[in-house]
Amino acid sequence: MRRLIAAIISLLFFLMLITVLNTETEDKAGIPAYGDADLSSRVSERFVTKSVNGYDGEIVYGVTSDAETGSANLVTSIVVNYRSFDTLGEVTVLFISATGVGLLLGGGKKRIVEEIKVSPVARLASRIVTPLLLTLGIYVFIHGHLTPGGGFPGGAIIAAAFLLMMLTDEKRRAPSKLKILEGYMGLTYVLLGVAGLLISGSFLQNFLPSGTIGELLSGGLVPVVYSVIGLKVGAELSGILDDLACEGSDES
Amino acid sequence: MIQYFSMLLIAIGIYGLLSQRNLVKLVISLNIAEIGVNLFIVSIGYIEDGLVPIISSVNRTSSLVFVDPLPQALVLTSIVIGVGVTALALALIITIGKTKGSIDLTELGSSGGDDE
Amino acid sequence: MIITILSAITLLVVAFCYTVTLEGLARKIEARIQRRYGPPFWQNFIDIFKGLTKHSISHGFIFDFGVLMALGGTIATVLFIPAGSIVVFPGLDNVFVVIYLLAIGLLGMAMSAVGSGNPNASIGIGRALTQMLGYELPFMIVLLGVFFHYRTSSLSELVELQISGGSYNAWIMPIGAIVAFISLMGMLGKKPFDTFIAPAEIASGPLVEYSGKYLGMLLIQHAFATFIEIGLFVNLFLGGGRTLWEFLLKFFLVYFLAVIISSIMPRFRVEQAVKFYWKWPLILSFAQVVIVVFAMGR
Amino acid sequence: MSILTLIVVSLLAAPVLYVVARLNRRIAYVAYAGLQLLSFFTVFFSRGSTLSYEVIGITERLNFNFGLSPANWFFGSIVMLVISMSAVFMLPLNKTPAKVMLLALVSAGALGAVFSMDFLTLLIFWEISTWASLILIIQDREKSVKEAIKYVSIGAVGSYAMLFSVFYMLRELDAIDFSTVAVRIEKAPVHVQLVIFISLSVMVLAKLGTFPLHTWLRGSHSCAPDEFSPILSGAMTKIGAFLLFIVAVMIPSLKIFSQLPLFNGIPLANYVLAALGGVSIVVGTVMAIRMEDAKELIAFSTVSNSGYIVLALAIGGTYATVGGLMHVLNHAIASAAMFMAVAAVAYRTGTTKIHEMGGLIVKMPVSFAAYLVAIISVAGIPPTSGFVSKWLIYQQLVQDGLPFLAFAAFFGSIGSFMYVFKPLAGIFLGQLKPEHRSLKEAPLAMVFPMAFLTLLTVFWGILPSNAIRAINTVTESVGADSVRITFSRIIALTGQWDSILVTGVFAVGFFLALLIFMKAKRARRVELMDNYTSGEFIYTAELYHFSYRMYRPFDRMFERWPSMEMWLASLSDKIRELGHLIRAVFFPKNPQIYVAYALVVLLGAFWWLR
Amino acid sequence: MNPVMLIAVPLIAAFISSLFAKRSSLLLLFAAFVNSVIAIAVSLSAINGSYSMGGWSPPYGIELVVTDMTRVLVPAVNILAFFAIVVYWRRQDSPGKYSIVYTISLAALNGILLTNDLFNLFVFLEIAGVSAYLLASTGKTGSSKVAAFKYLMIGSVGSILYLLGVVLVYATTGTLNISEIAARISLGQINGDVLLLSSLLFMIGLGVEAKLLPLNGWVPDVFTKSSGPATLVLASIYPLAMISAFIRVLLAVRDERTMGAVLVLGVATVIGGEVVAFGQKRLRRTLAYSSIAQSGLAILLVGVGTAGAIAASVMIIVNNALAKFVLFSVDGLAIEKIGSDDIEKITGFGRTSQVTGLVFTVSALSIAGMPLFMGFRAKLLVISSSFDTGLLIPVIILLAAAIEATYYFRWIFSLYKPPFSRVEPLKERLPLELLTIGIILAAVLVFLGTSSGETLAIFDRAGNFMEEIIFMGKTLIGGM
Repeated sequence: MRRLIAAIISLLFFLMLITVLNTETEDKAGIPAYGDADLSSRVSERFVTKSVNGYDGEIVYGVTSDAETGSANLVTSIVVNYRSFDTLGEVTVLFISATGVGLLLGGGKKRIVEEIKVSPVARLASRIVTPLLLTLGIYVFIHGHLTPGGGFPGGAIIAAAFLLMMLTDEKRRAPSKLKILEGYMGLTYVLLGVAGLLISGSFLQNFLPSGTIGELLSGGLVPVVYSVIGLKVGAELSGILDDLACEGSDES
Repeated sequence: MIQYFSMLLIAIGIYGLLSQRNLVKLVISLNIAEIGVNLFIVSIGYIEDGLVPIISSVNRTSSLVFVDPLPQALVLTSIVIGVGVTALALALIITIGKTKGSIDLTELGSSGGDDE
Repeated sequence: MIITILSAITLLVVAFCYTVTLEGLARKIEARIQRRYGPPFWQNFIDIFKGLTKHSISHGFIFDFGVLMALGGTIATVLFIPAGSIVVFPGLDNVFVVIYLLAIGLLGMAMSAVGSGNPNASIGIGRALTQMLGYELPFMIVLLGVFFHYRTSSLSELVELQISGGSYNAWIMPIGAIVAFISLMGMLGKKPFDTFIAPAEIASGPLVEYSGKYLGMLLIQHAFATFIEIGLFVNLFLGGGRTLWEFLLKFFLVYFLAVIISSIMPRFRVEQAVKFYWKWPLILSFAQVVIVVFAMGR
Repeated sequence: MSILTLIVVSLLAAPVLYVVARLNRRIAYVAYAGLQLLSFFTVFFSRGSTLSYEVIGITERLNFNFGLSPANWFFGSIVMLVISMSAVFMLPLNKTPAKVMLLALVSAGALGAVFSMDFLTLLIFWEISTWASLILIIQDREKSVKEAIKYVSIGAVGSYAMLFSVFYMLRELDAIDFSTVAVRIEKAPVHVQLVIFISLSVMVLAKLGTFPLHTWLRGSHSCAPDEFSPILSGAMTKIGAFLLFIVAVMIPSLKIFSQLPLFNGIPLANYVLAALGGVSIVVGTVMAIRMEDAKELIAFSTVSNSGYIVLALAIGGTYATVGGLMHVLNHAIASAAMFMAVAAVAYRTGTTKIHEMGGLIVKMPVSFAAYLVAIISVAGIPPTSGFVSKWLIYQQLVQDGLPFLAFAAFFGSIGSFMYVFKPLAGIFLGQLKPEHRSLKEAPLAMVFPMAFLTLLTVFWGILPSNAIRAINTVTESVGADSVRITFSRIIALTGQWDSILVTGVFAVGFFLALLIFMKAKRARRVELMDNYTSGEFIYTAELYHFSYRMYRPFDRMFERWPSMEMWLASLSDKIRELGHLIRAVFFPKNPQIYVAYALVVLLGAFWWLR
Repeated sequence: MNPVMLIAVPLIAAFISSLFAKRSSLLLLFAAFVNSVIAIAVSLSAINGSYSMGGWSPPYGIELVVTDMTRVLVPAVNILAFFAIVVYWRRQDSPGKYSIVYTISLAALNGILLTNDLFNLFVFLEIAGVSAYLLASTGKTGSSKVAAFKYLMIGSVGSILYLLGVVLVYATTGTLNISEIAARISLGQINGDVLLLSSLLFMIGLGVEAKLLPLNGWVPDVFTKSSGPATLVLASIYPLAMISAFIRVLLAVRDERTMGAVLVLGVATVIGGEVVAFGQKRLRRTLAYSSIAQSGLAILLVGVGTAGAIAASVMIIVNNALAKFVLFSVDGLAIEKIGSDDIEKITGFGRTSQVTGLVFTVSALSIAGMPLFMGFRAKLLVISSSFDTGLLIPVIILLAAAIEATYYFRWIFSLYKPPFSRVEPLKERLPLELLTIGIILAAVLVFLGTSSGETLAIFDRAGNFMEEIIFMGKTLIGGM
């Protein structure tokens, strides 16, 4: 019975949603059909051409310098520059939920001990792979403004490295320094924003030169912020993994 | 087409949310629905044979046709938020399991709720 | 002024002597109906005189004050009853005034009786007040019709209007007259409505503690009260009288009708009495008023 | 000292008095009494001048208007008279700081209400005094909470009906001050007139304690602190009379409803209102006769007399209007005096149950006198002011030929003999209880107000023309016509009445009786237990005092009547059950259910609105 | 003073306190205090208009907007938060290690109040939501965790729906800026179905937090199971932000059909809340249902949708926040001192501690809408504005108000019942902070209830905030 009702509701829901698809007509705006969204009617056109502040040349890879935002990865330019405030918020969400996990599970005094059957080969291999993973993660978030990826994937990769170590070694704990790192990184992010407010008059505003498109040292704050985010996310995710894997203390 | 699939995913997630009893399964259903939404977000930004929104040595200039980068940025955010909420939910479930000794909604219903 | 005082005195004297005489006769008649010889008709004068001259006991201030209030109120009320040609306050003898002045007397008597501290008296008073709620209602309703018809509530004017109109209210609104007569029985406290005196049950209720001059004064008060009540009926429904004698004659007839009826009646319990009054008399009185208001017009 | 400053001062006085009372209670209460007396005299001696003042503009059209029209003056002086007398009366009683603050709020609210010139001001200040009095009611007695809740709910119904009508007026007539509304409502369509009339009448019935909204009076009056009951019955309900005067008289209801069906010239709307008044006369009388607690009894007598006021002002016409206003005056005074007497007795004996007292006349003669005069006035016996109003109302009933309303009126006036006599006999007359042997008369501060009110009652009974002249100015000020009076006579349609003559004749009669009494032999004084006991010997006064269930045969007739008080209780139970239902449906233990609700609402709304 | 500091300061405090866990409650107190100062400065000095983030002009960048509504609500939120922390400063169930959650939620609430960007609003809603789930789980019993999970469940369903709505709106209008969206929609260039669906999605998504009737099943659970300070914050401070978000979004994405739905649901919420609250025997549960009813009233007025109605709505939620603050804190005190807040146990509490009774009475009367208090002014506005929809709505509101007055008076009475044997005066003295803050708030209620119309003109102006918003949007469109 319950399943029947659930099925009916979800079916109706599905029907309701598909009624609004492809409703774009010439006189009234609606949801465009799949694949023919036109950027000209959207704010993101300016994001692509980096012309929010009225610059009307075209952006060329390796040539254009001192564009309003220097990152070659347009998504990154949105995430970390145009809509950086959102990103601060999302980092905060991650932060608060990580803290919440810690609070709920009582900060995890000691690891849940269960025997992990891993062949010594795998254990050794993981010891080897882990630093590589860490390096990869750091690479990913440092090059976030040039290549696909960025702070969040990088952080995830770092966390994956810790996960790997935890899986292969039942004693292993995420280093307690991570919490400190996390806090400092969040602080840095906000303070960067405040610095932007103080230096150039608006919160989270870029105050570094945004060099030439495509170079590593370009995009002003973008690489800095993304590194901050990368470290923070890595710390938080591994912290969460640690908490989940750990026995709660007597409180909670 | 992919938009229909994303809608379908949402519907599936809702079905699971309404029909399942195990808390973990409920969280999974929530995630399915979220993924559906995220898929839909990305799909509205797609443009017929548009390029990946990265100016690189391959496609060097911004005058080319890129897909809408904004939805991708939004998706990034919403995914991360989803991760956070999921983590919290799982932690709550662990605590409930510890204190109540059960993570089945039917058994929890008797203890929880707005009881006089 | 002088005229007023003189007529007032004459009215009081006439009322007293006549009513007391009639009461004596009533006792005689009742005795004869019950196959007794009965006392002489002047017996009540003797009773009153004896009472006033004998020693008596008092139960305190309110006991005395109540009696004074009763007698005083009743005497005052008598002066507002036009008796044929004797009209003390023409135009001012408003029926409402009469009824509510009479109430002073009742209240005084009630206070003094309860002030005597005898439960029998209290019981009697309780019954009296209850029964009053019974008989007054139909009576007042009928009166409403009468006043509505003549647009006046002054007794003397009503009398004149009836006489000049040539026909008494008893003919104009017979149902009302009958109802009013039944209520009159209750006012007089005659059987079957004498439950508040009920000598056999509660030792004649309110009067149980009175002796000597108190009893005498209350007898006088009772005489006056009788005069007022029957006088009201006569003036309202039988057109009072052109002369004193005509009035007294009608008075005599009404009184003896009441006496004869009561002498062959058993006694109601008090709630029976109230229920009785609230059944037919009340319905009839409403019927009468509705006829007067809606059919006869003004 | 203008009315406005008076109101502001008495509003500000509340917290000040609270603080003062925390330091020294006596000073606070003396200050309170002084303030009330001051405001009474200010009101009483400042008539005629009308001022209009605007305080708040919460929306651009709403503001406070205070004024001093004759009507304001009349009701204001009545209310403030009662309040100030009670303020003096309560000096010796036990007191708390909270009480004095609430009392100050009550009187401030009453002051503002009776001097308001528009409905909103009236409502606001009325509400202030209402909630203050609500919290005041529950101060003393334990069972009072249950009773006060009835007052809350009924009062809320009334006042929200009035709030509704205020904004309805604002919308339909674009005015809420009495005079403008009275003018504009004549041209408004019938349904507008009816909505305003009905919603305001609900407020009147609720606050005046008239059938069917009378159920709160019994509990609230009897449970209220003894010193507050006079204000509650004598002052608060009279504000309802003020509103009724505005609704029925100042707004010419007879005229505006003339196109409705008529009964002997009374429009249907007014007739229904008057009929409700009649019903509450009968109900109040019957219930009052059956009560065993003095305060409950007086509370029901208040119901019955409120019925008189409603009936009179609803049927309109000259005599009824004047009579109704006169009745407001003398019922305010009489009920205040009655409650004070009972309070004085309770202050000495500690009970208000009739059958737990007796024979107190020898101990507390002044209270007895005050009570006696008050009940004579309530029963409408000359020479007290009560007779005047009843007489005038009867005149109107006779003139219009309204037998059924008249039945109610007569029922109330004759039945009042029964219920007013019961406490008289039970408390003051009869056998004195042994434990009350050592009682003394109430303290002077209590005796004085009672005596004062008593004298006022007698004065207006002997010289009603004085009061009626004032009332005539009130009626003339709203365009109704007035009763012809001379110095001593009141001339009505069906004959006239000379109060001084009646009083004089009564004096003569009393003198004659006294003469006989003096001439005859002195009586020997015996004490009360020395009685005819049909030969038995009885020594226990309690057993020999007949007052409990005095009218047993009578109320046996009414035992099976349906009780209005049950109705309210059942209503609250219904609400509770509904609440349980809603909780069970919308607040389930299982979260999936309300997730489902959310989606269902979404779907339903979409498919339905699309 | 740039309003972004309202968000930055608590975040800084939160991150620092993650470093020094011991000092977290102190940092919380500090942040709340600084925030309330900034909030006052903002509401007094800052000029109405847009404050762009990252130097990108709207609609491209995210902007914070100061309107008259935020002028009213921002100080209310921050100062009440400060008070809440002060009240529970030295009590046994003080925030403690959960302080960081309170700090973050403060930042989130300010963000919700200030932001003018749909997606940014979503982010802040999520932060507030996650903190709310954590707050809900602070109860002593395990069932508080269950309640928190239920809350999380319905809450994340709501956020999913809200996100869907955001996407639909973006796909349709190509922007996320509320002003521009409002302007475009007011020009009526939007497909009807999309508009209806997105506005309905917003209604449901925000309705969960705004306690709309079929979506508020979590409320009694959470409010009764959670700890004292958490309940205080959730019940008195959260509604301010959540309902303001509801108002802004629903008016921006305005669809008359949805307005009708909102009206109906609001009426249902009012009736349901009042009727259920009428029968409750425990103070906290009564207050929970009563706050459901109050927010229902506010939402109903959103459905009415006129400027006067919005003003009334703002006034209602502010009044509710101030009064509920006192009521809930007194309830917490009663639970702490007496051990229960049952209507039988609490009897005479007002006599044993006079000031507590006084402030409780004032707040209860204000919520019940008695004159001399702010609630009455709010009620006047409510009735007068609800008359625009015909006679039925005011009648229903007044009936509900009658029920409400009845049960609030029952509580006041039970507080002042004559003392019986079992009510002994409290030995230990009551916390001074609570009394002072209670007195302050009661004074504010009385002041707002008695002061002249000019003082409340700010509410009337707050009712008109949407005009500024749409005007800004029109300029943006013109600028494009």
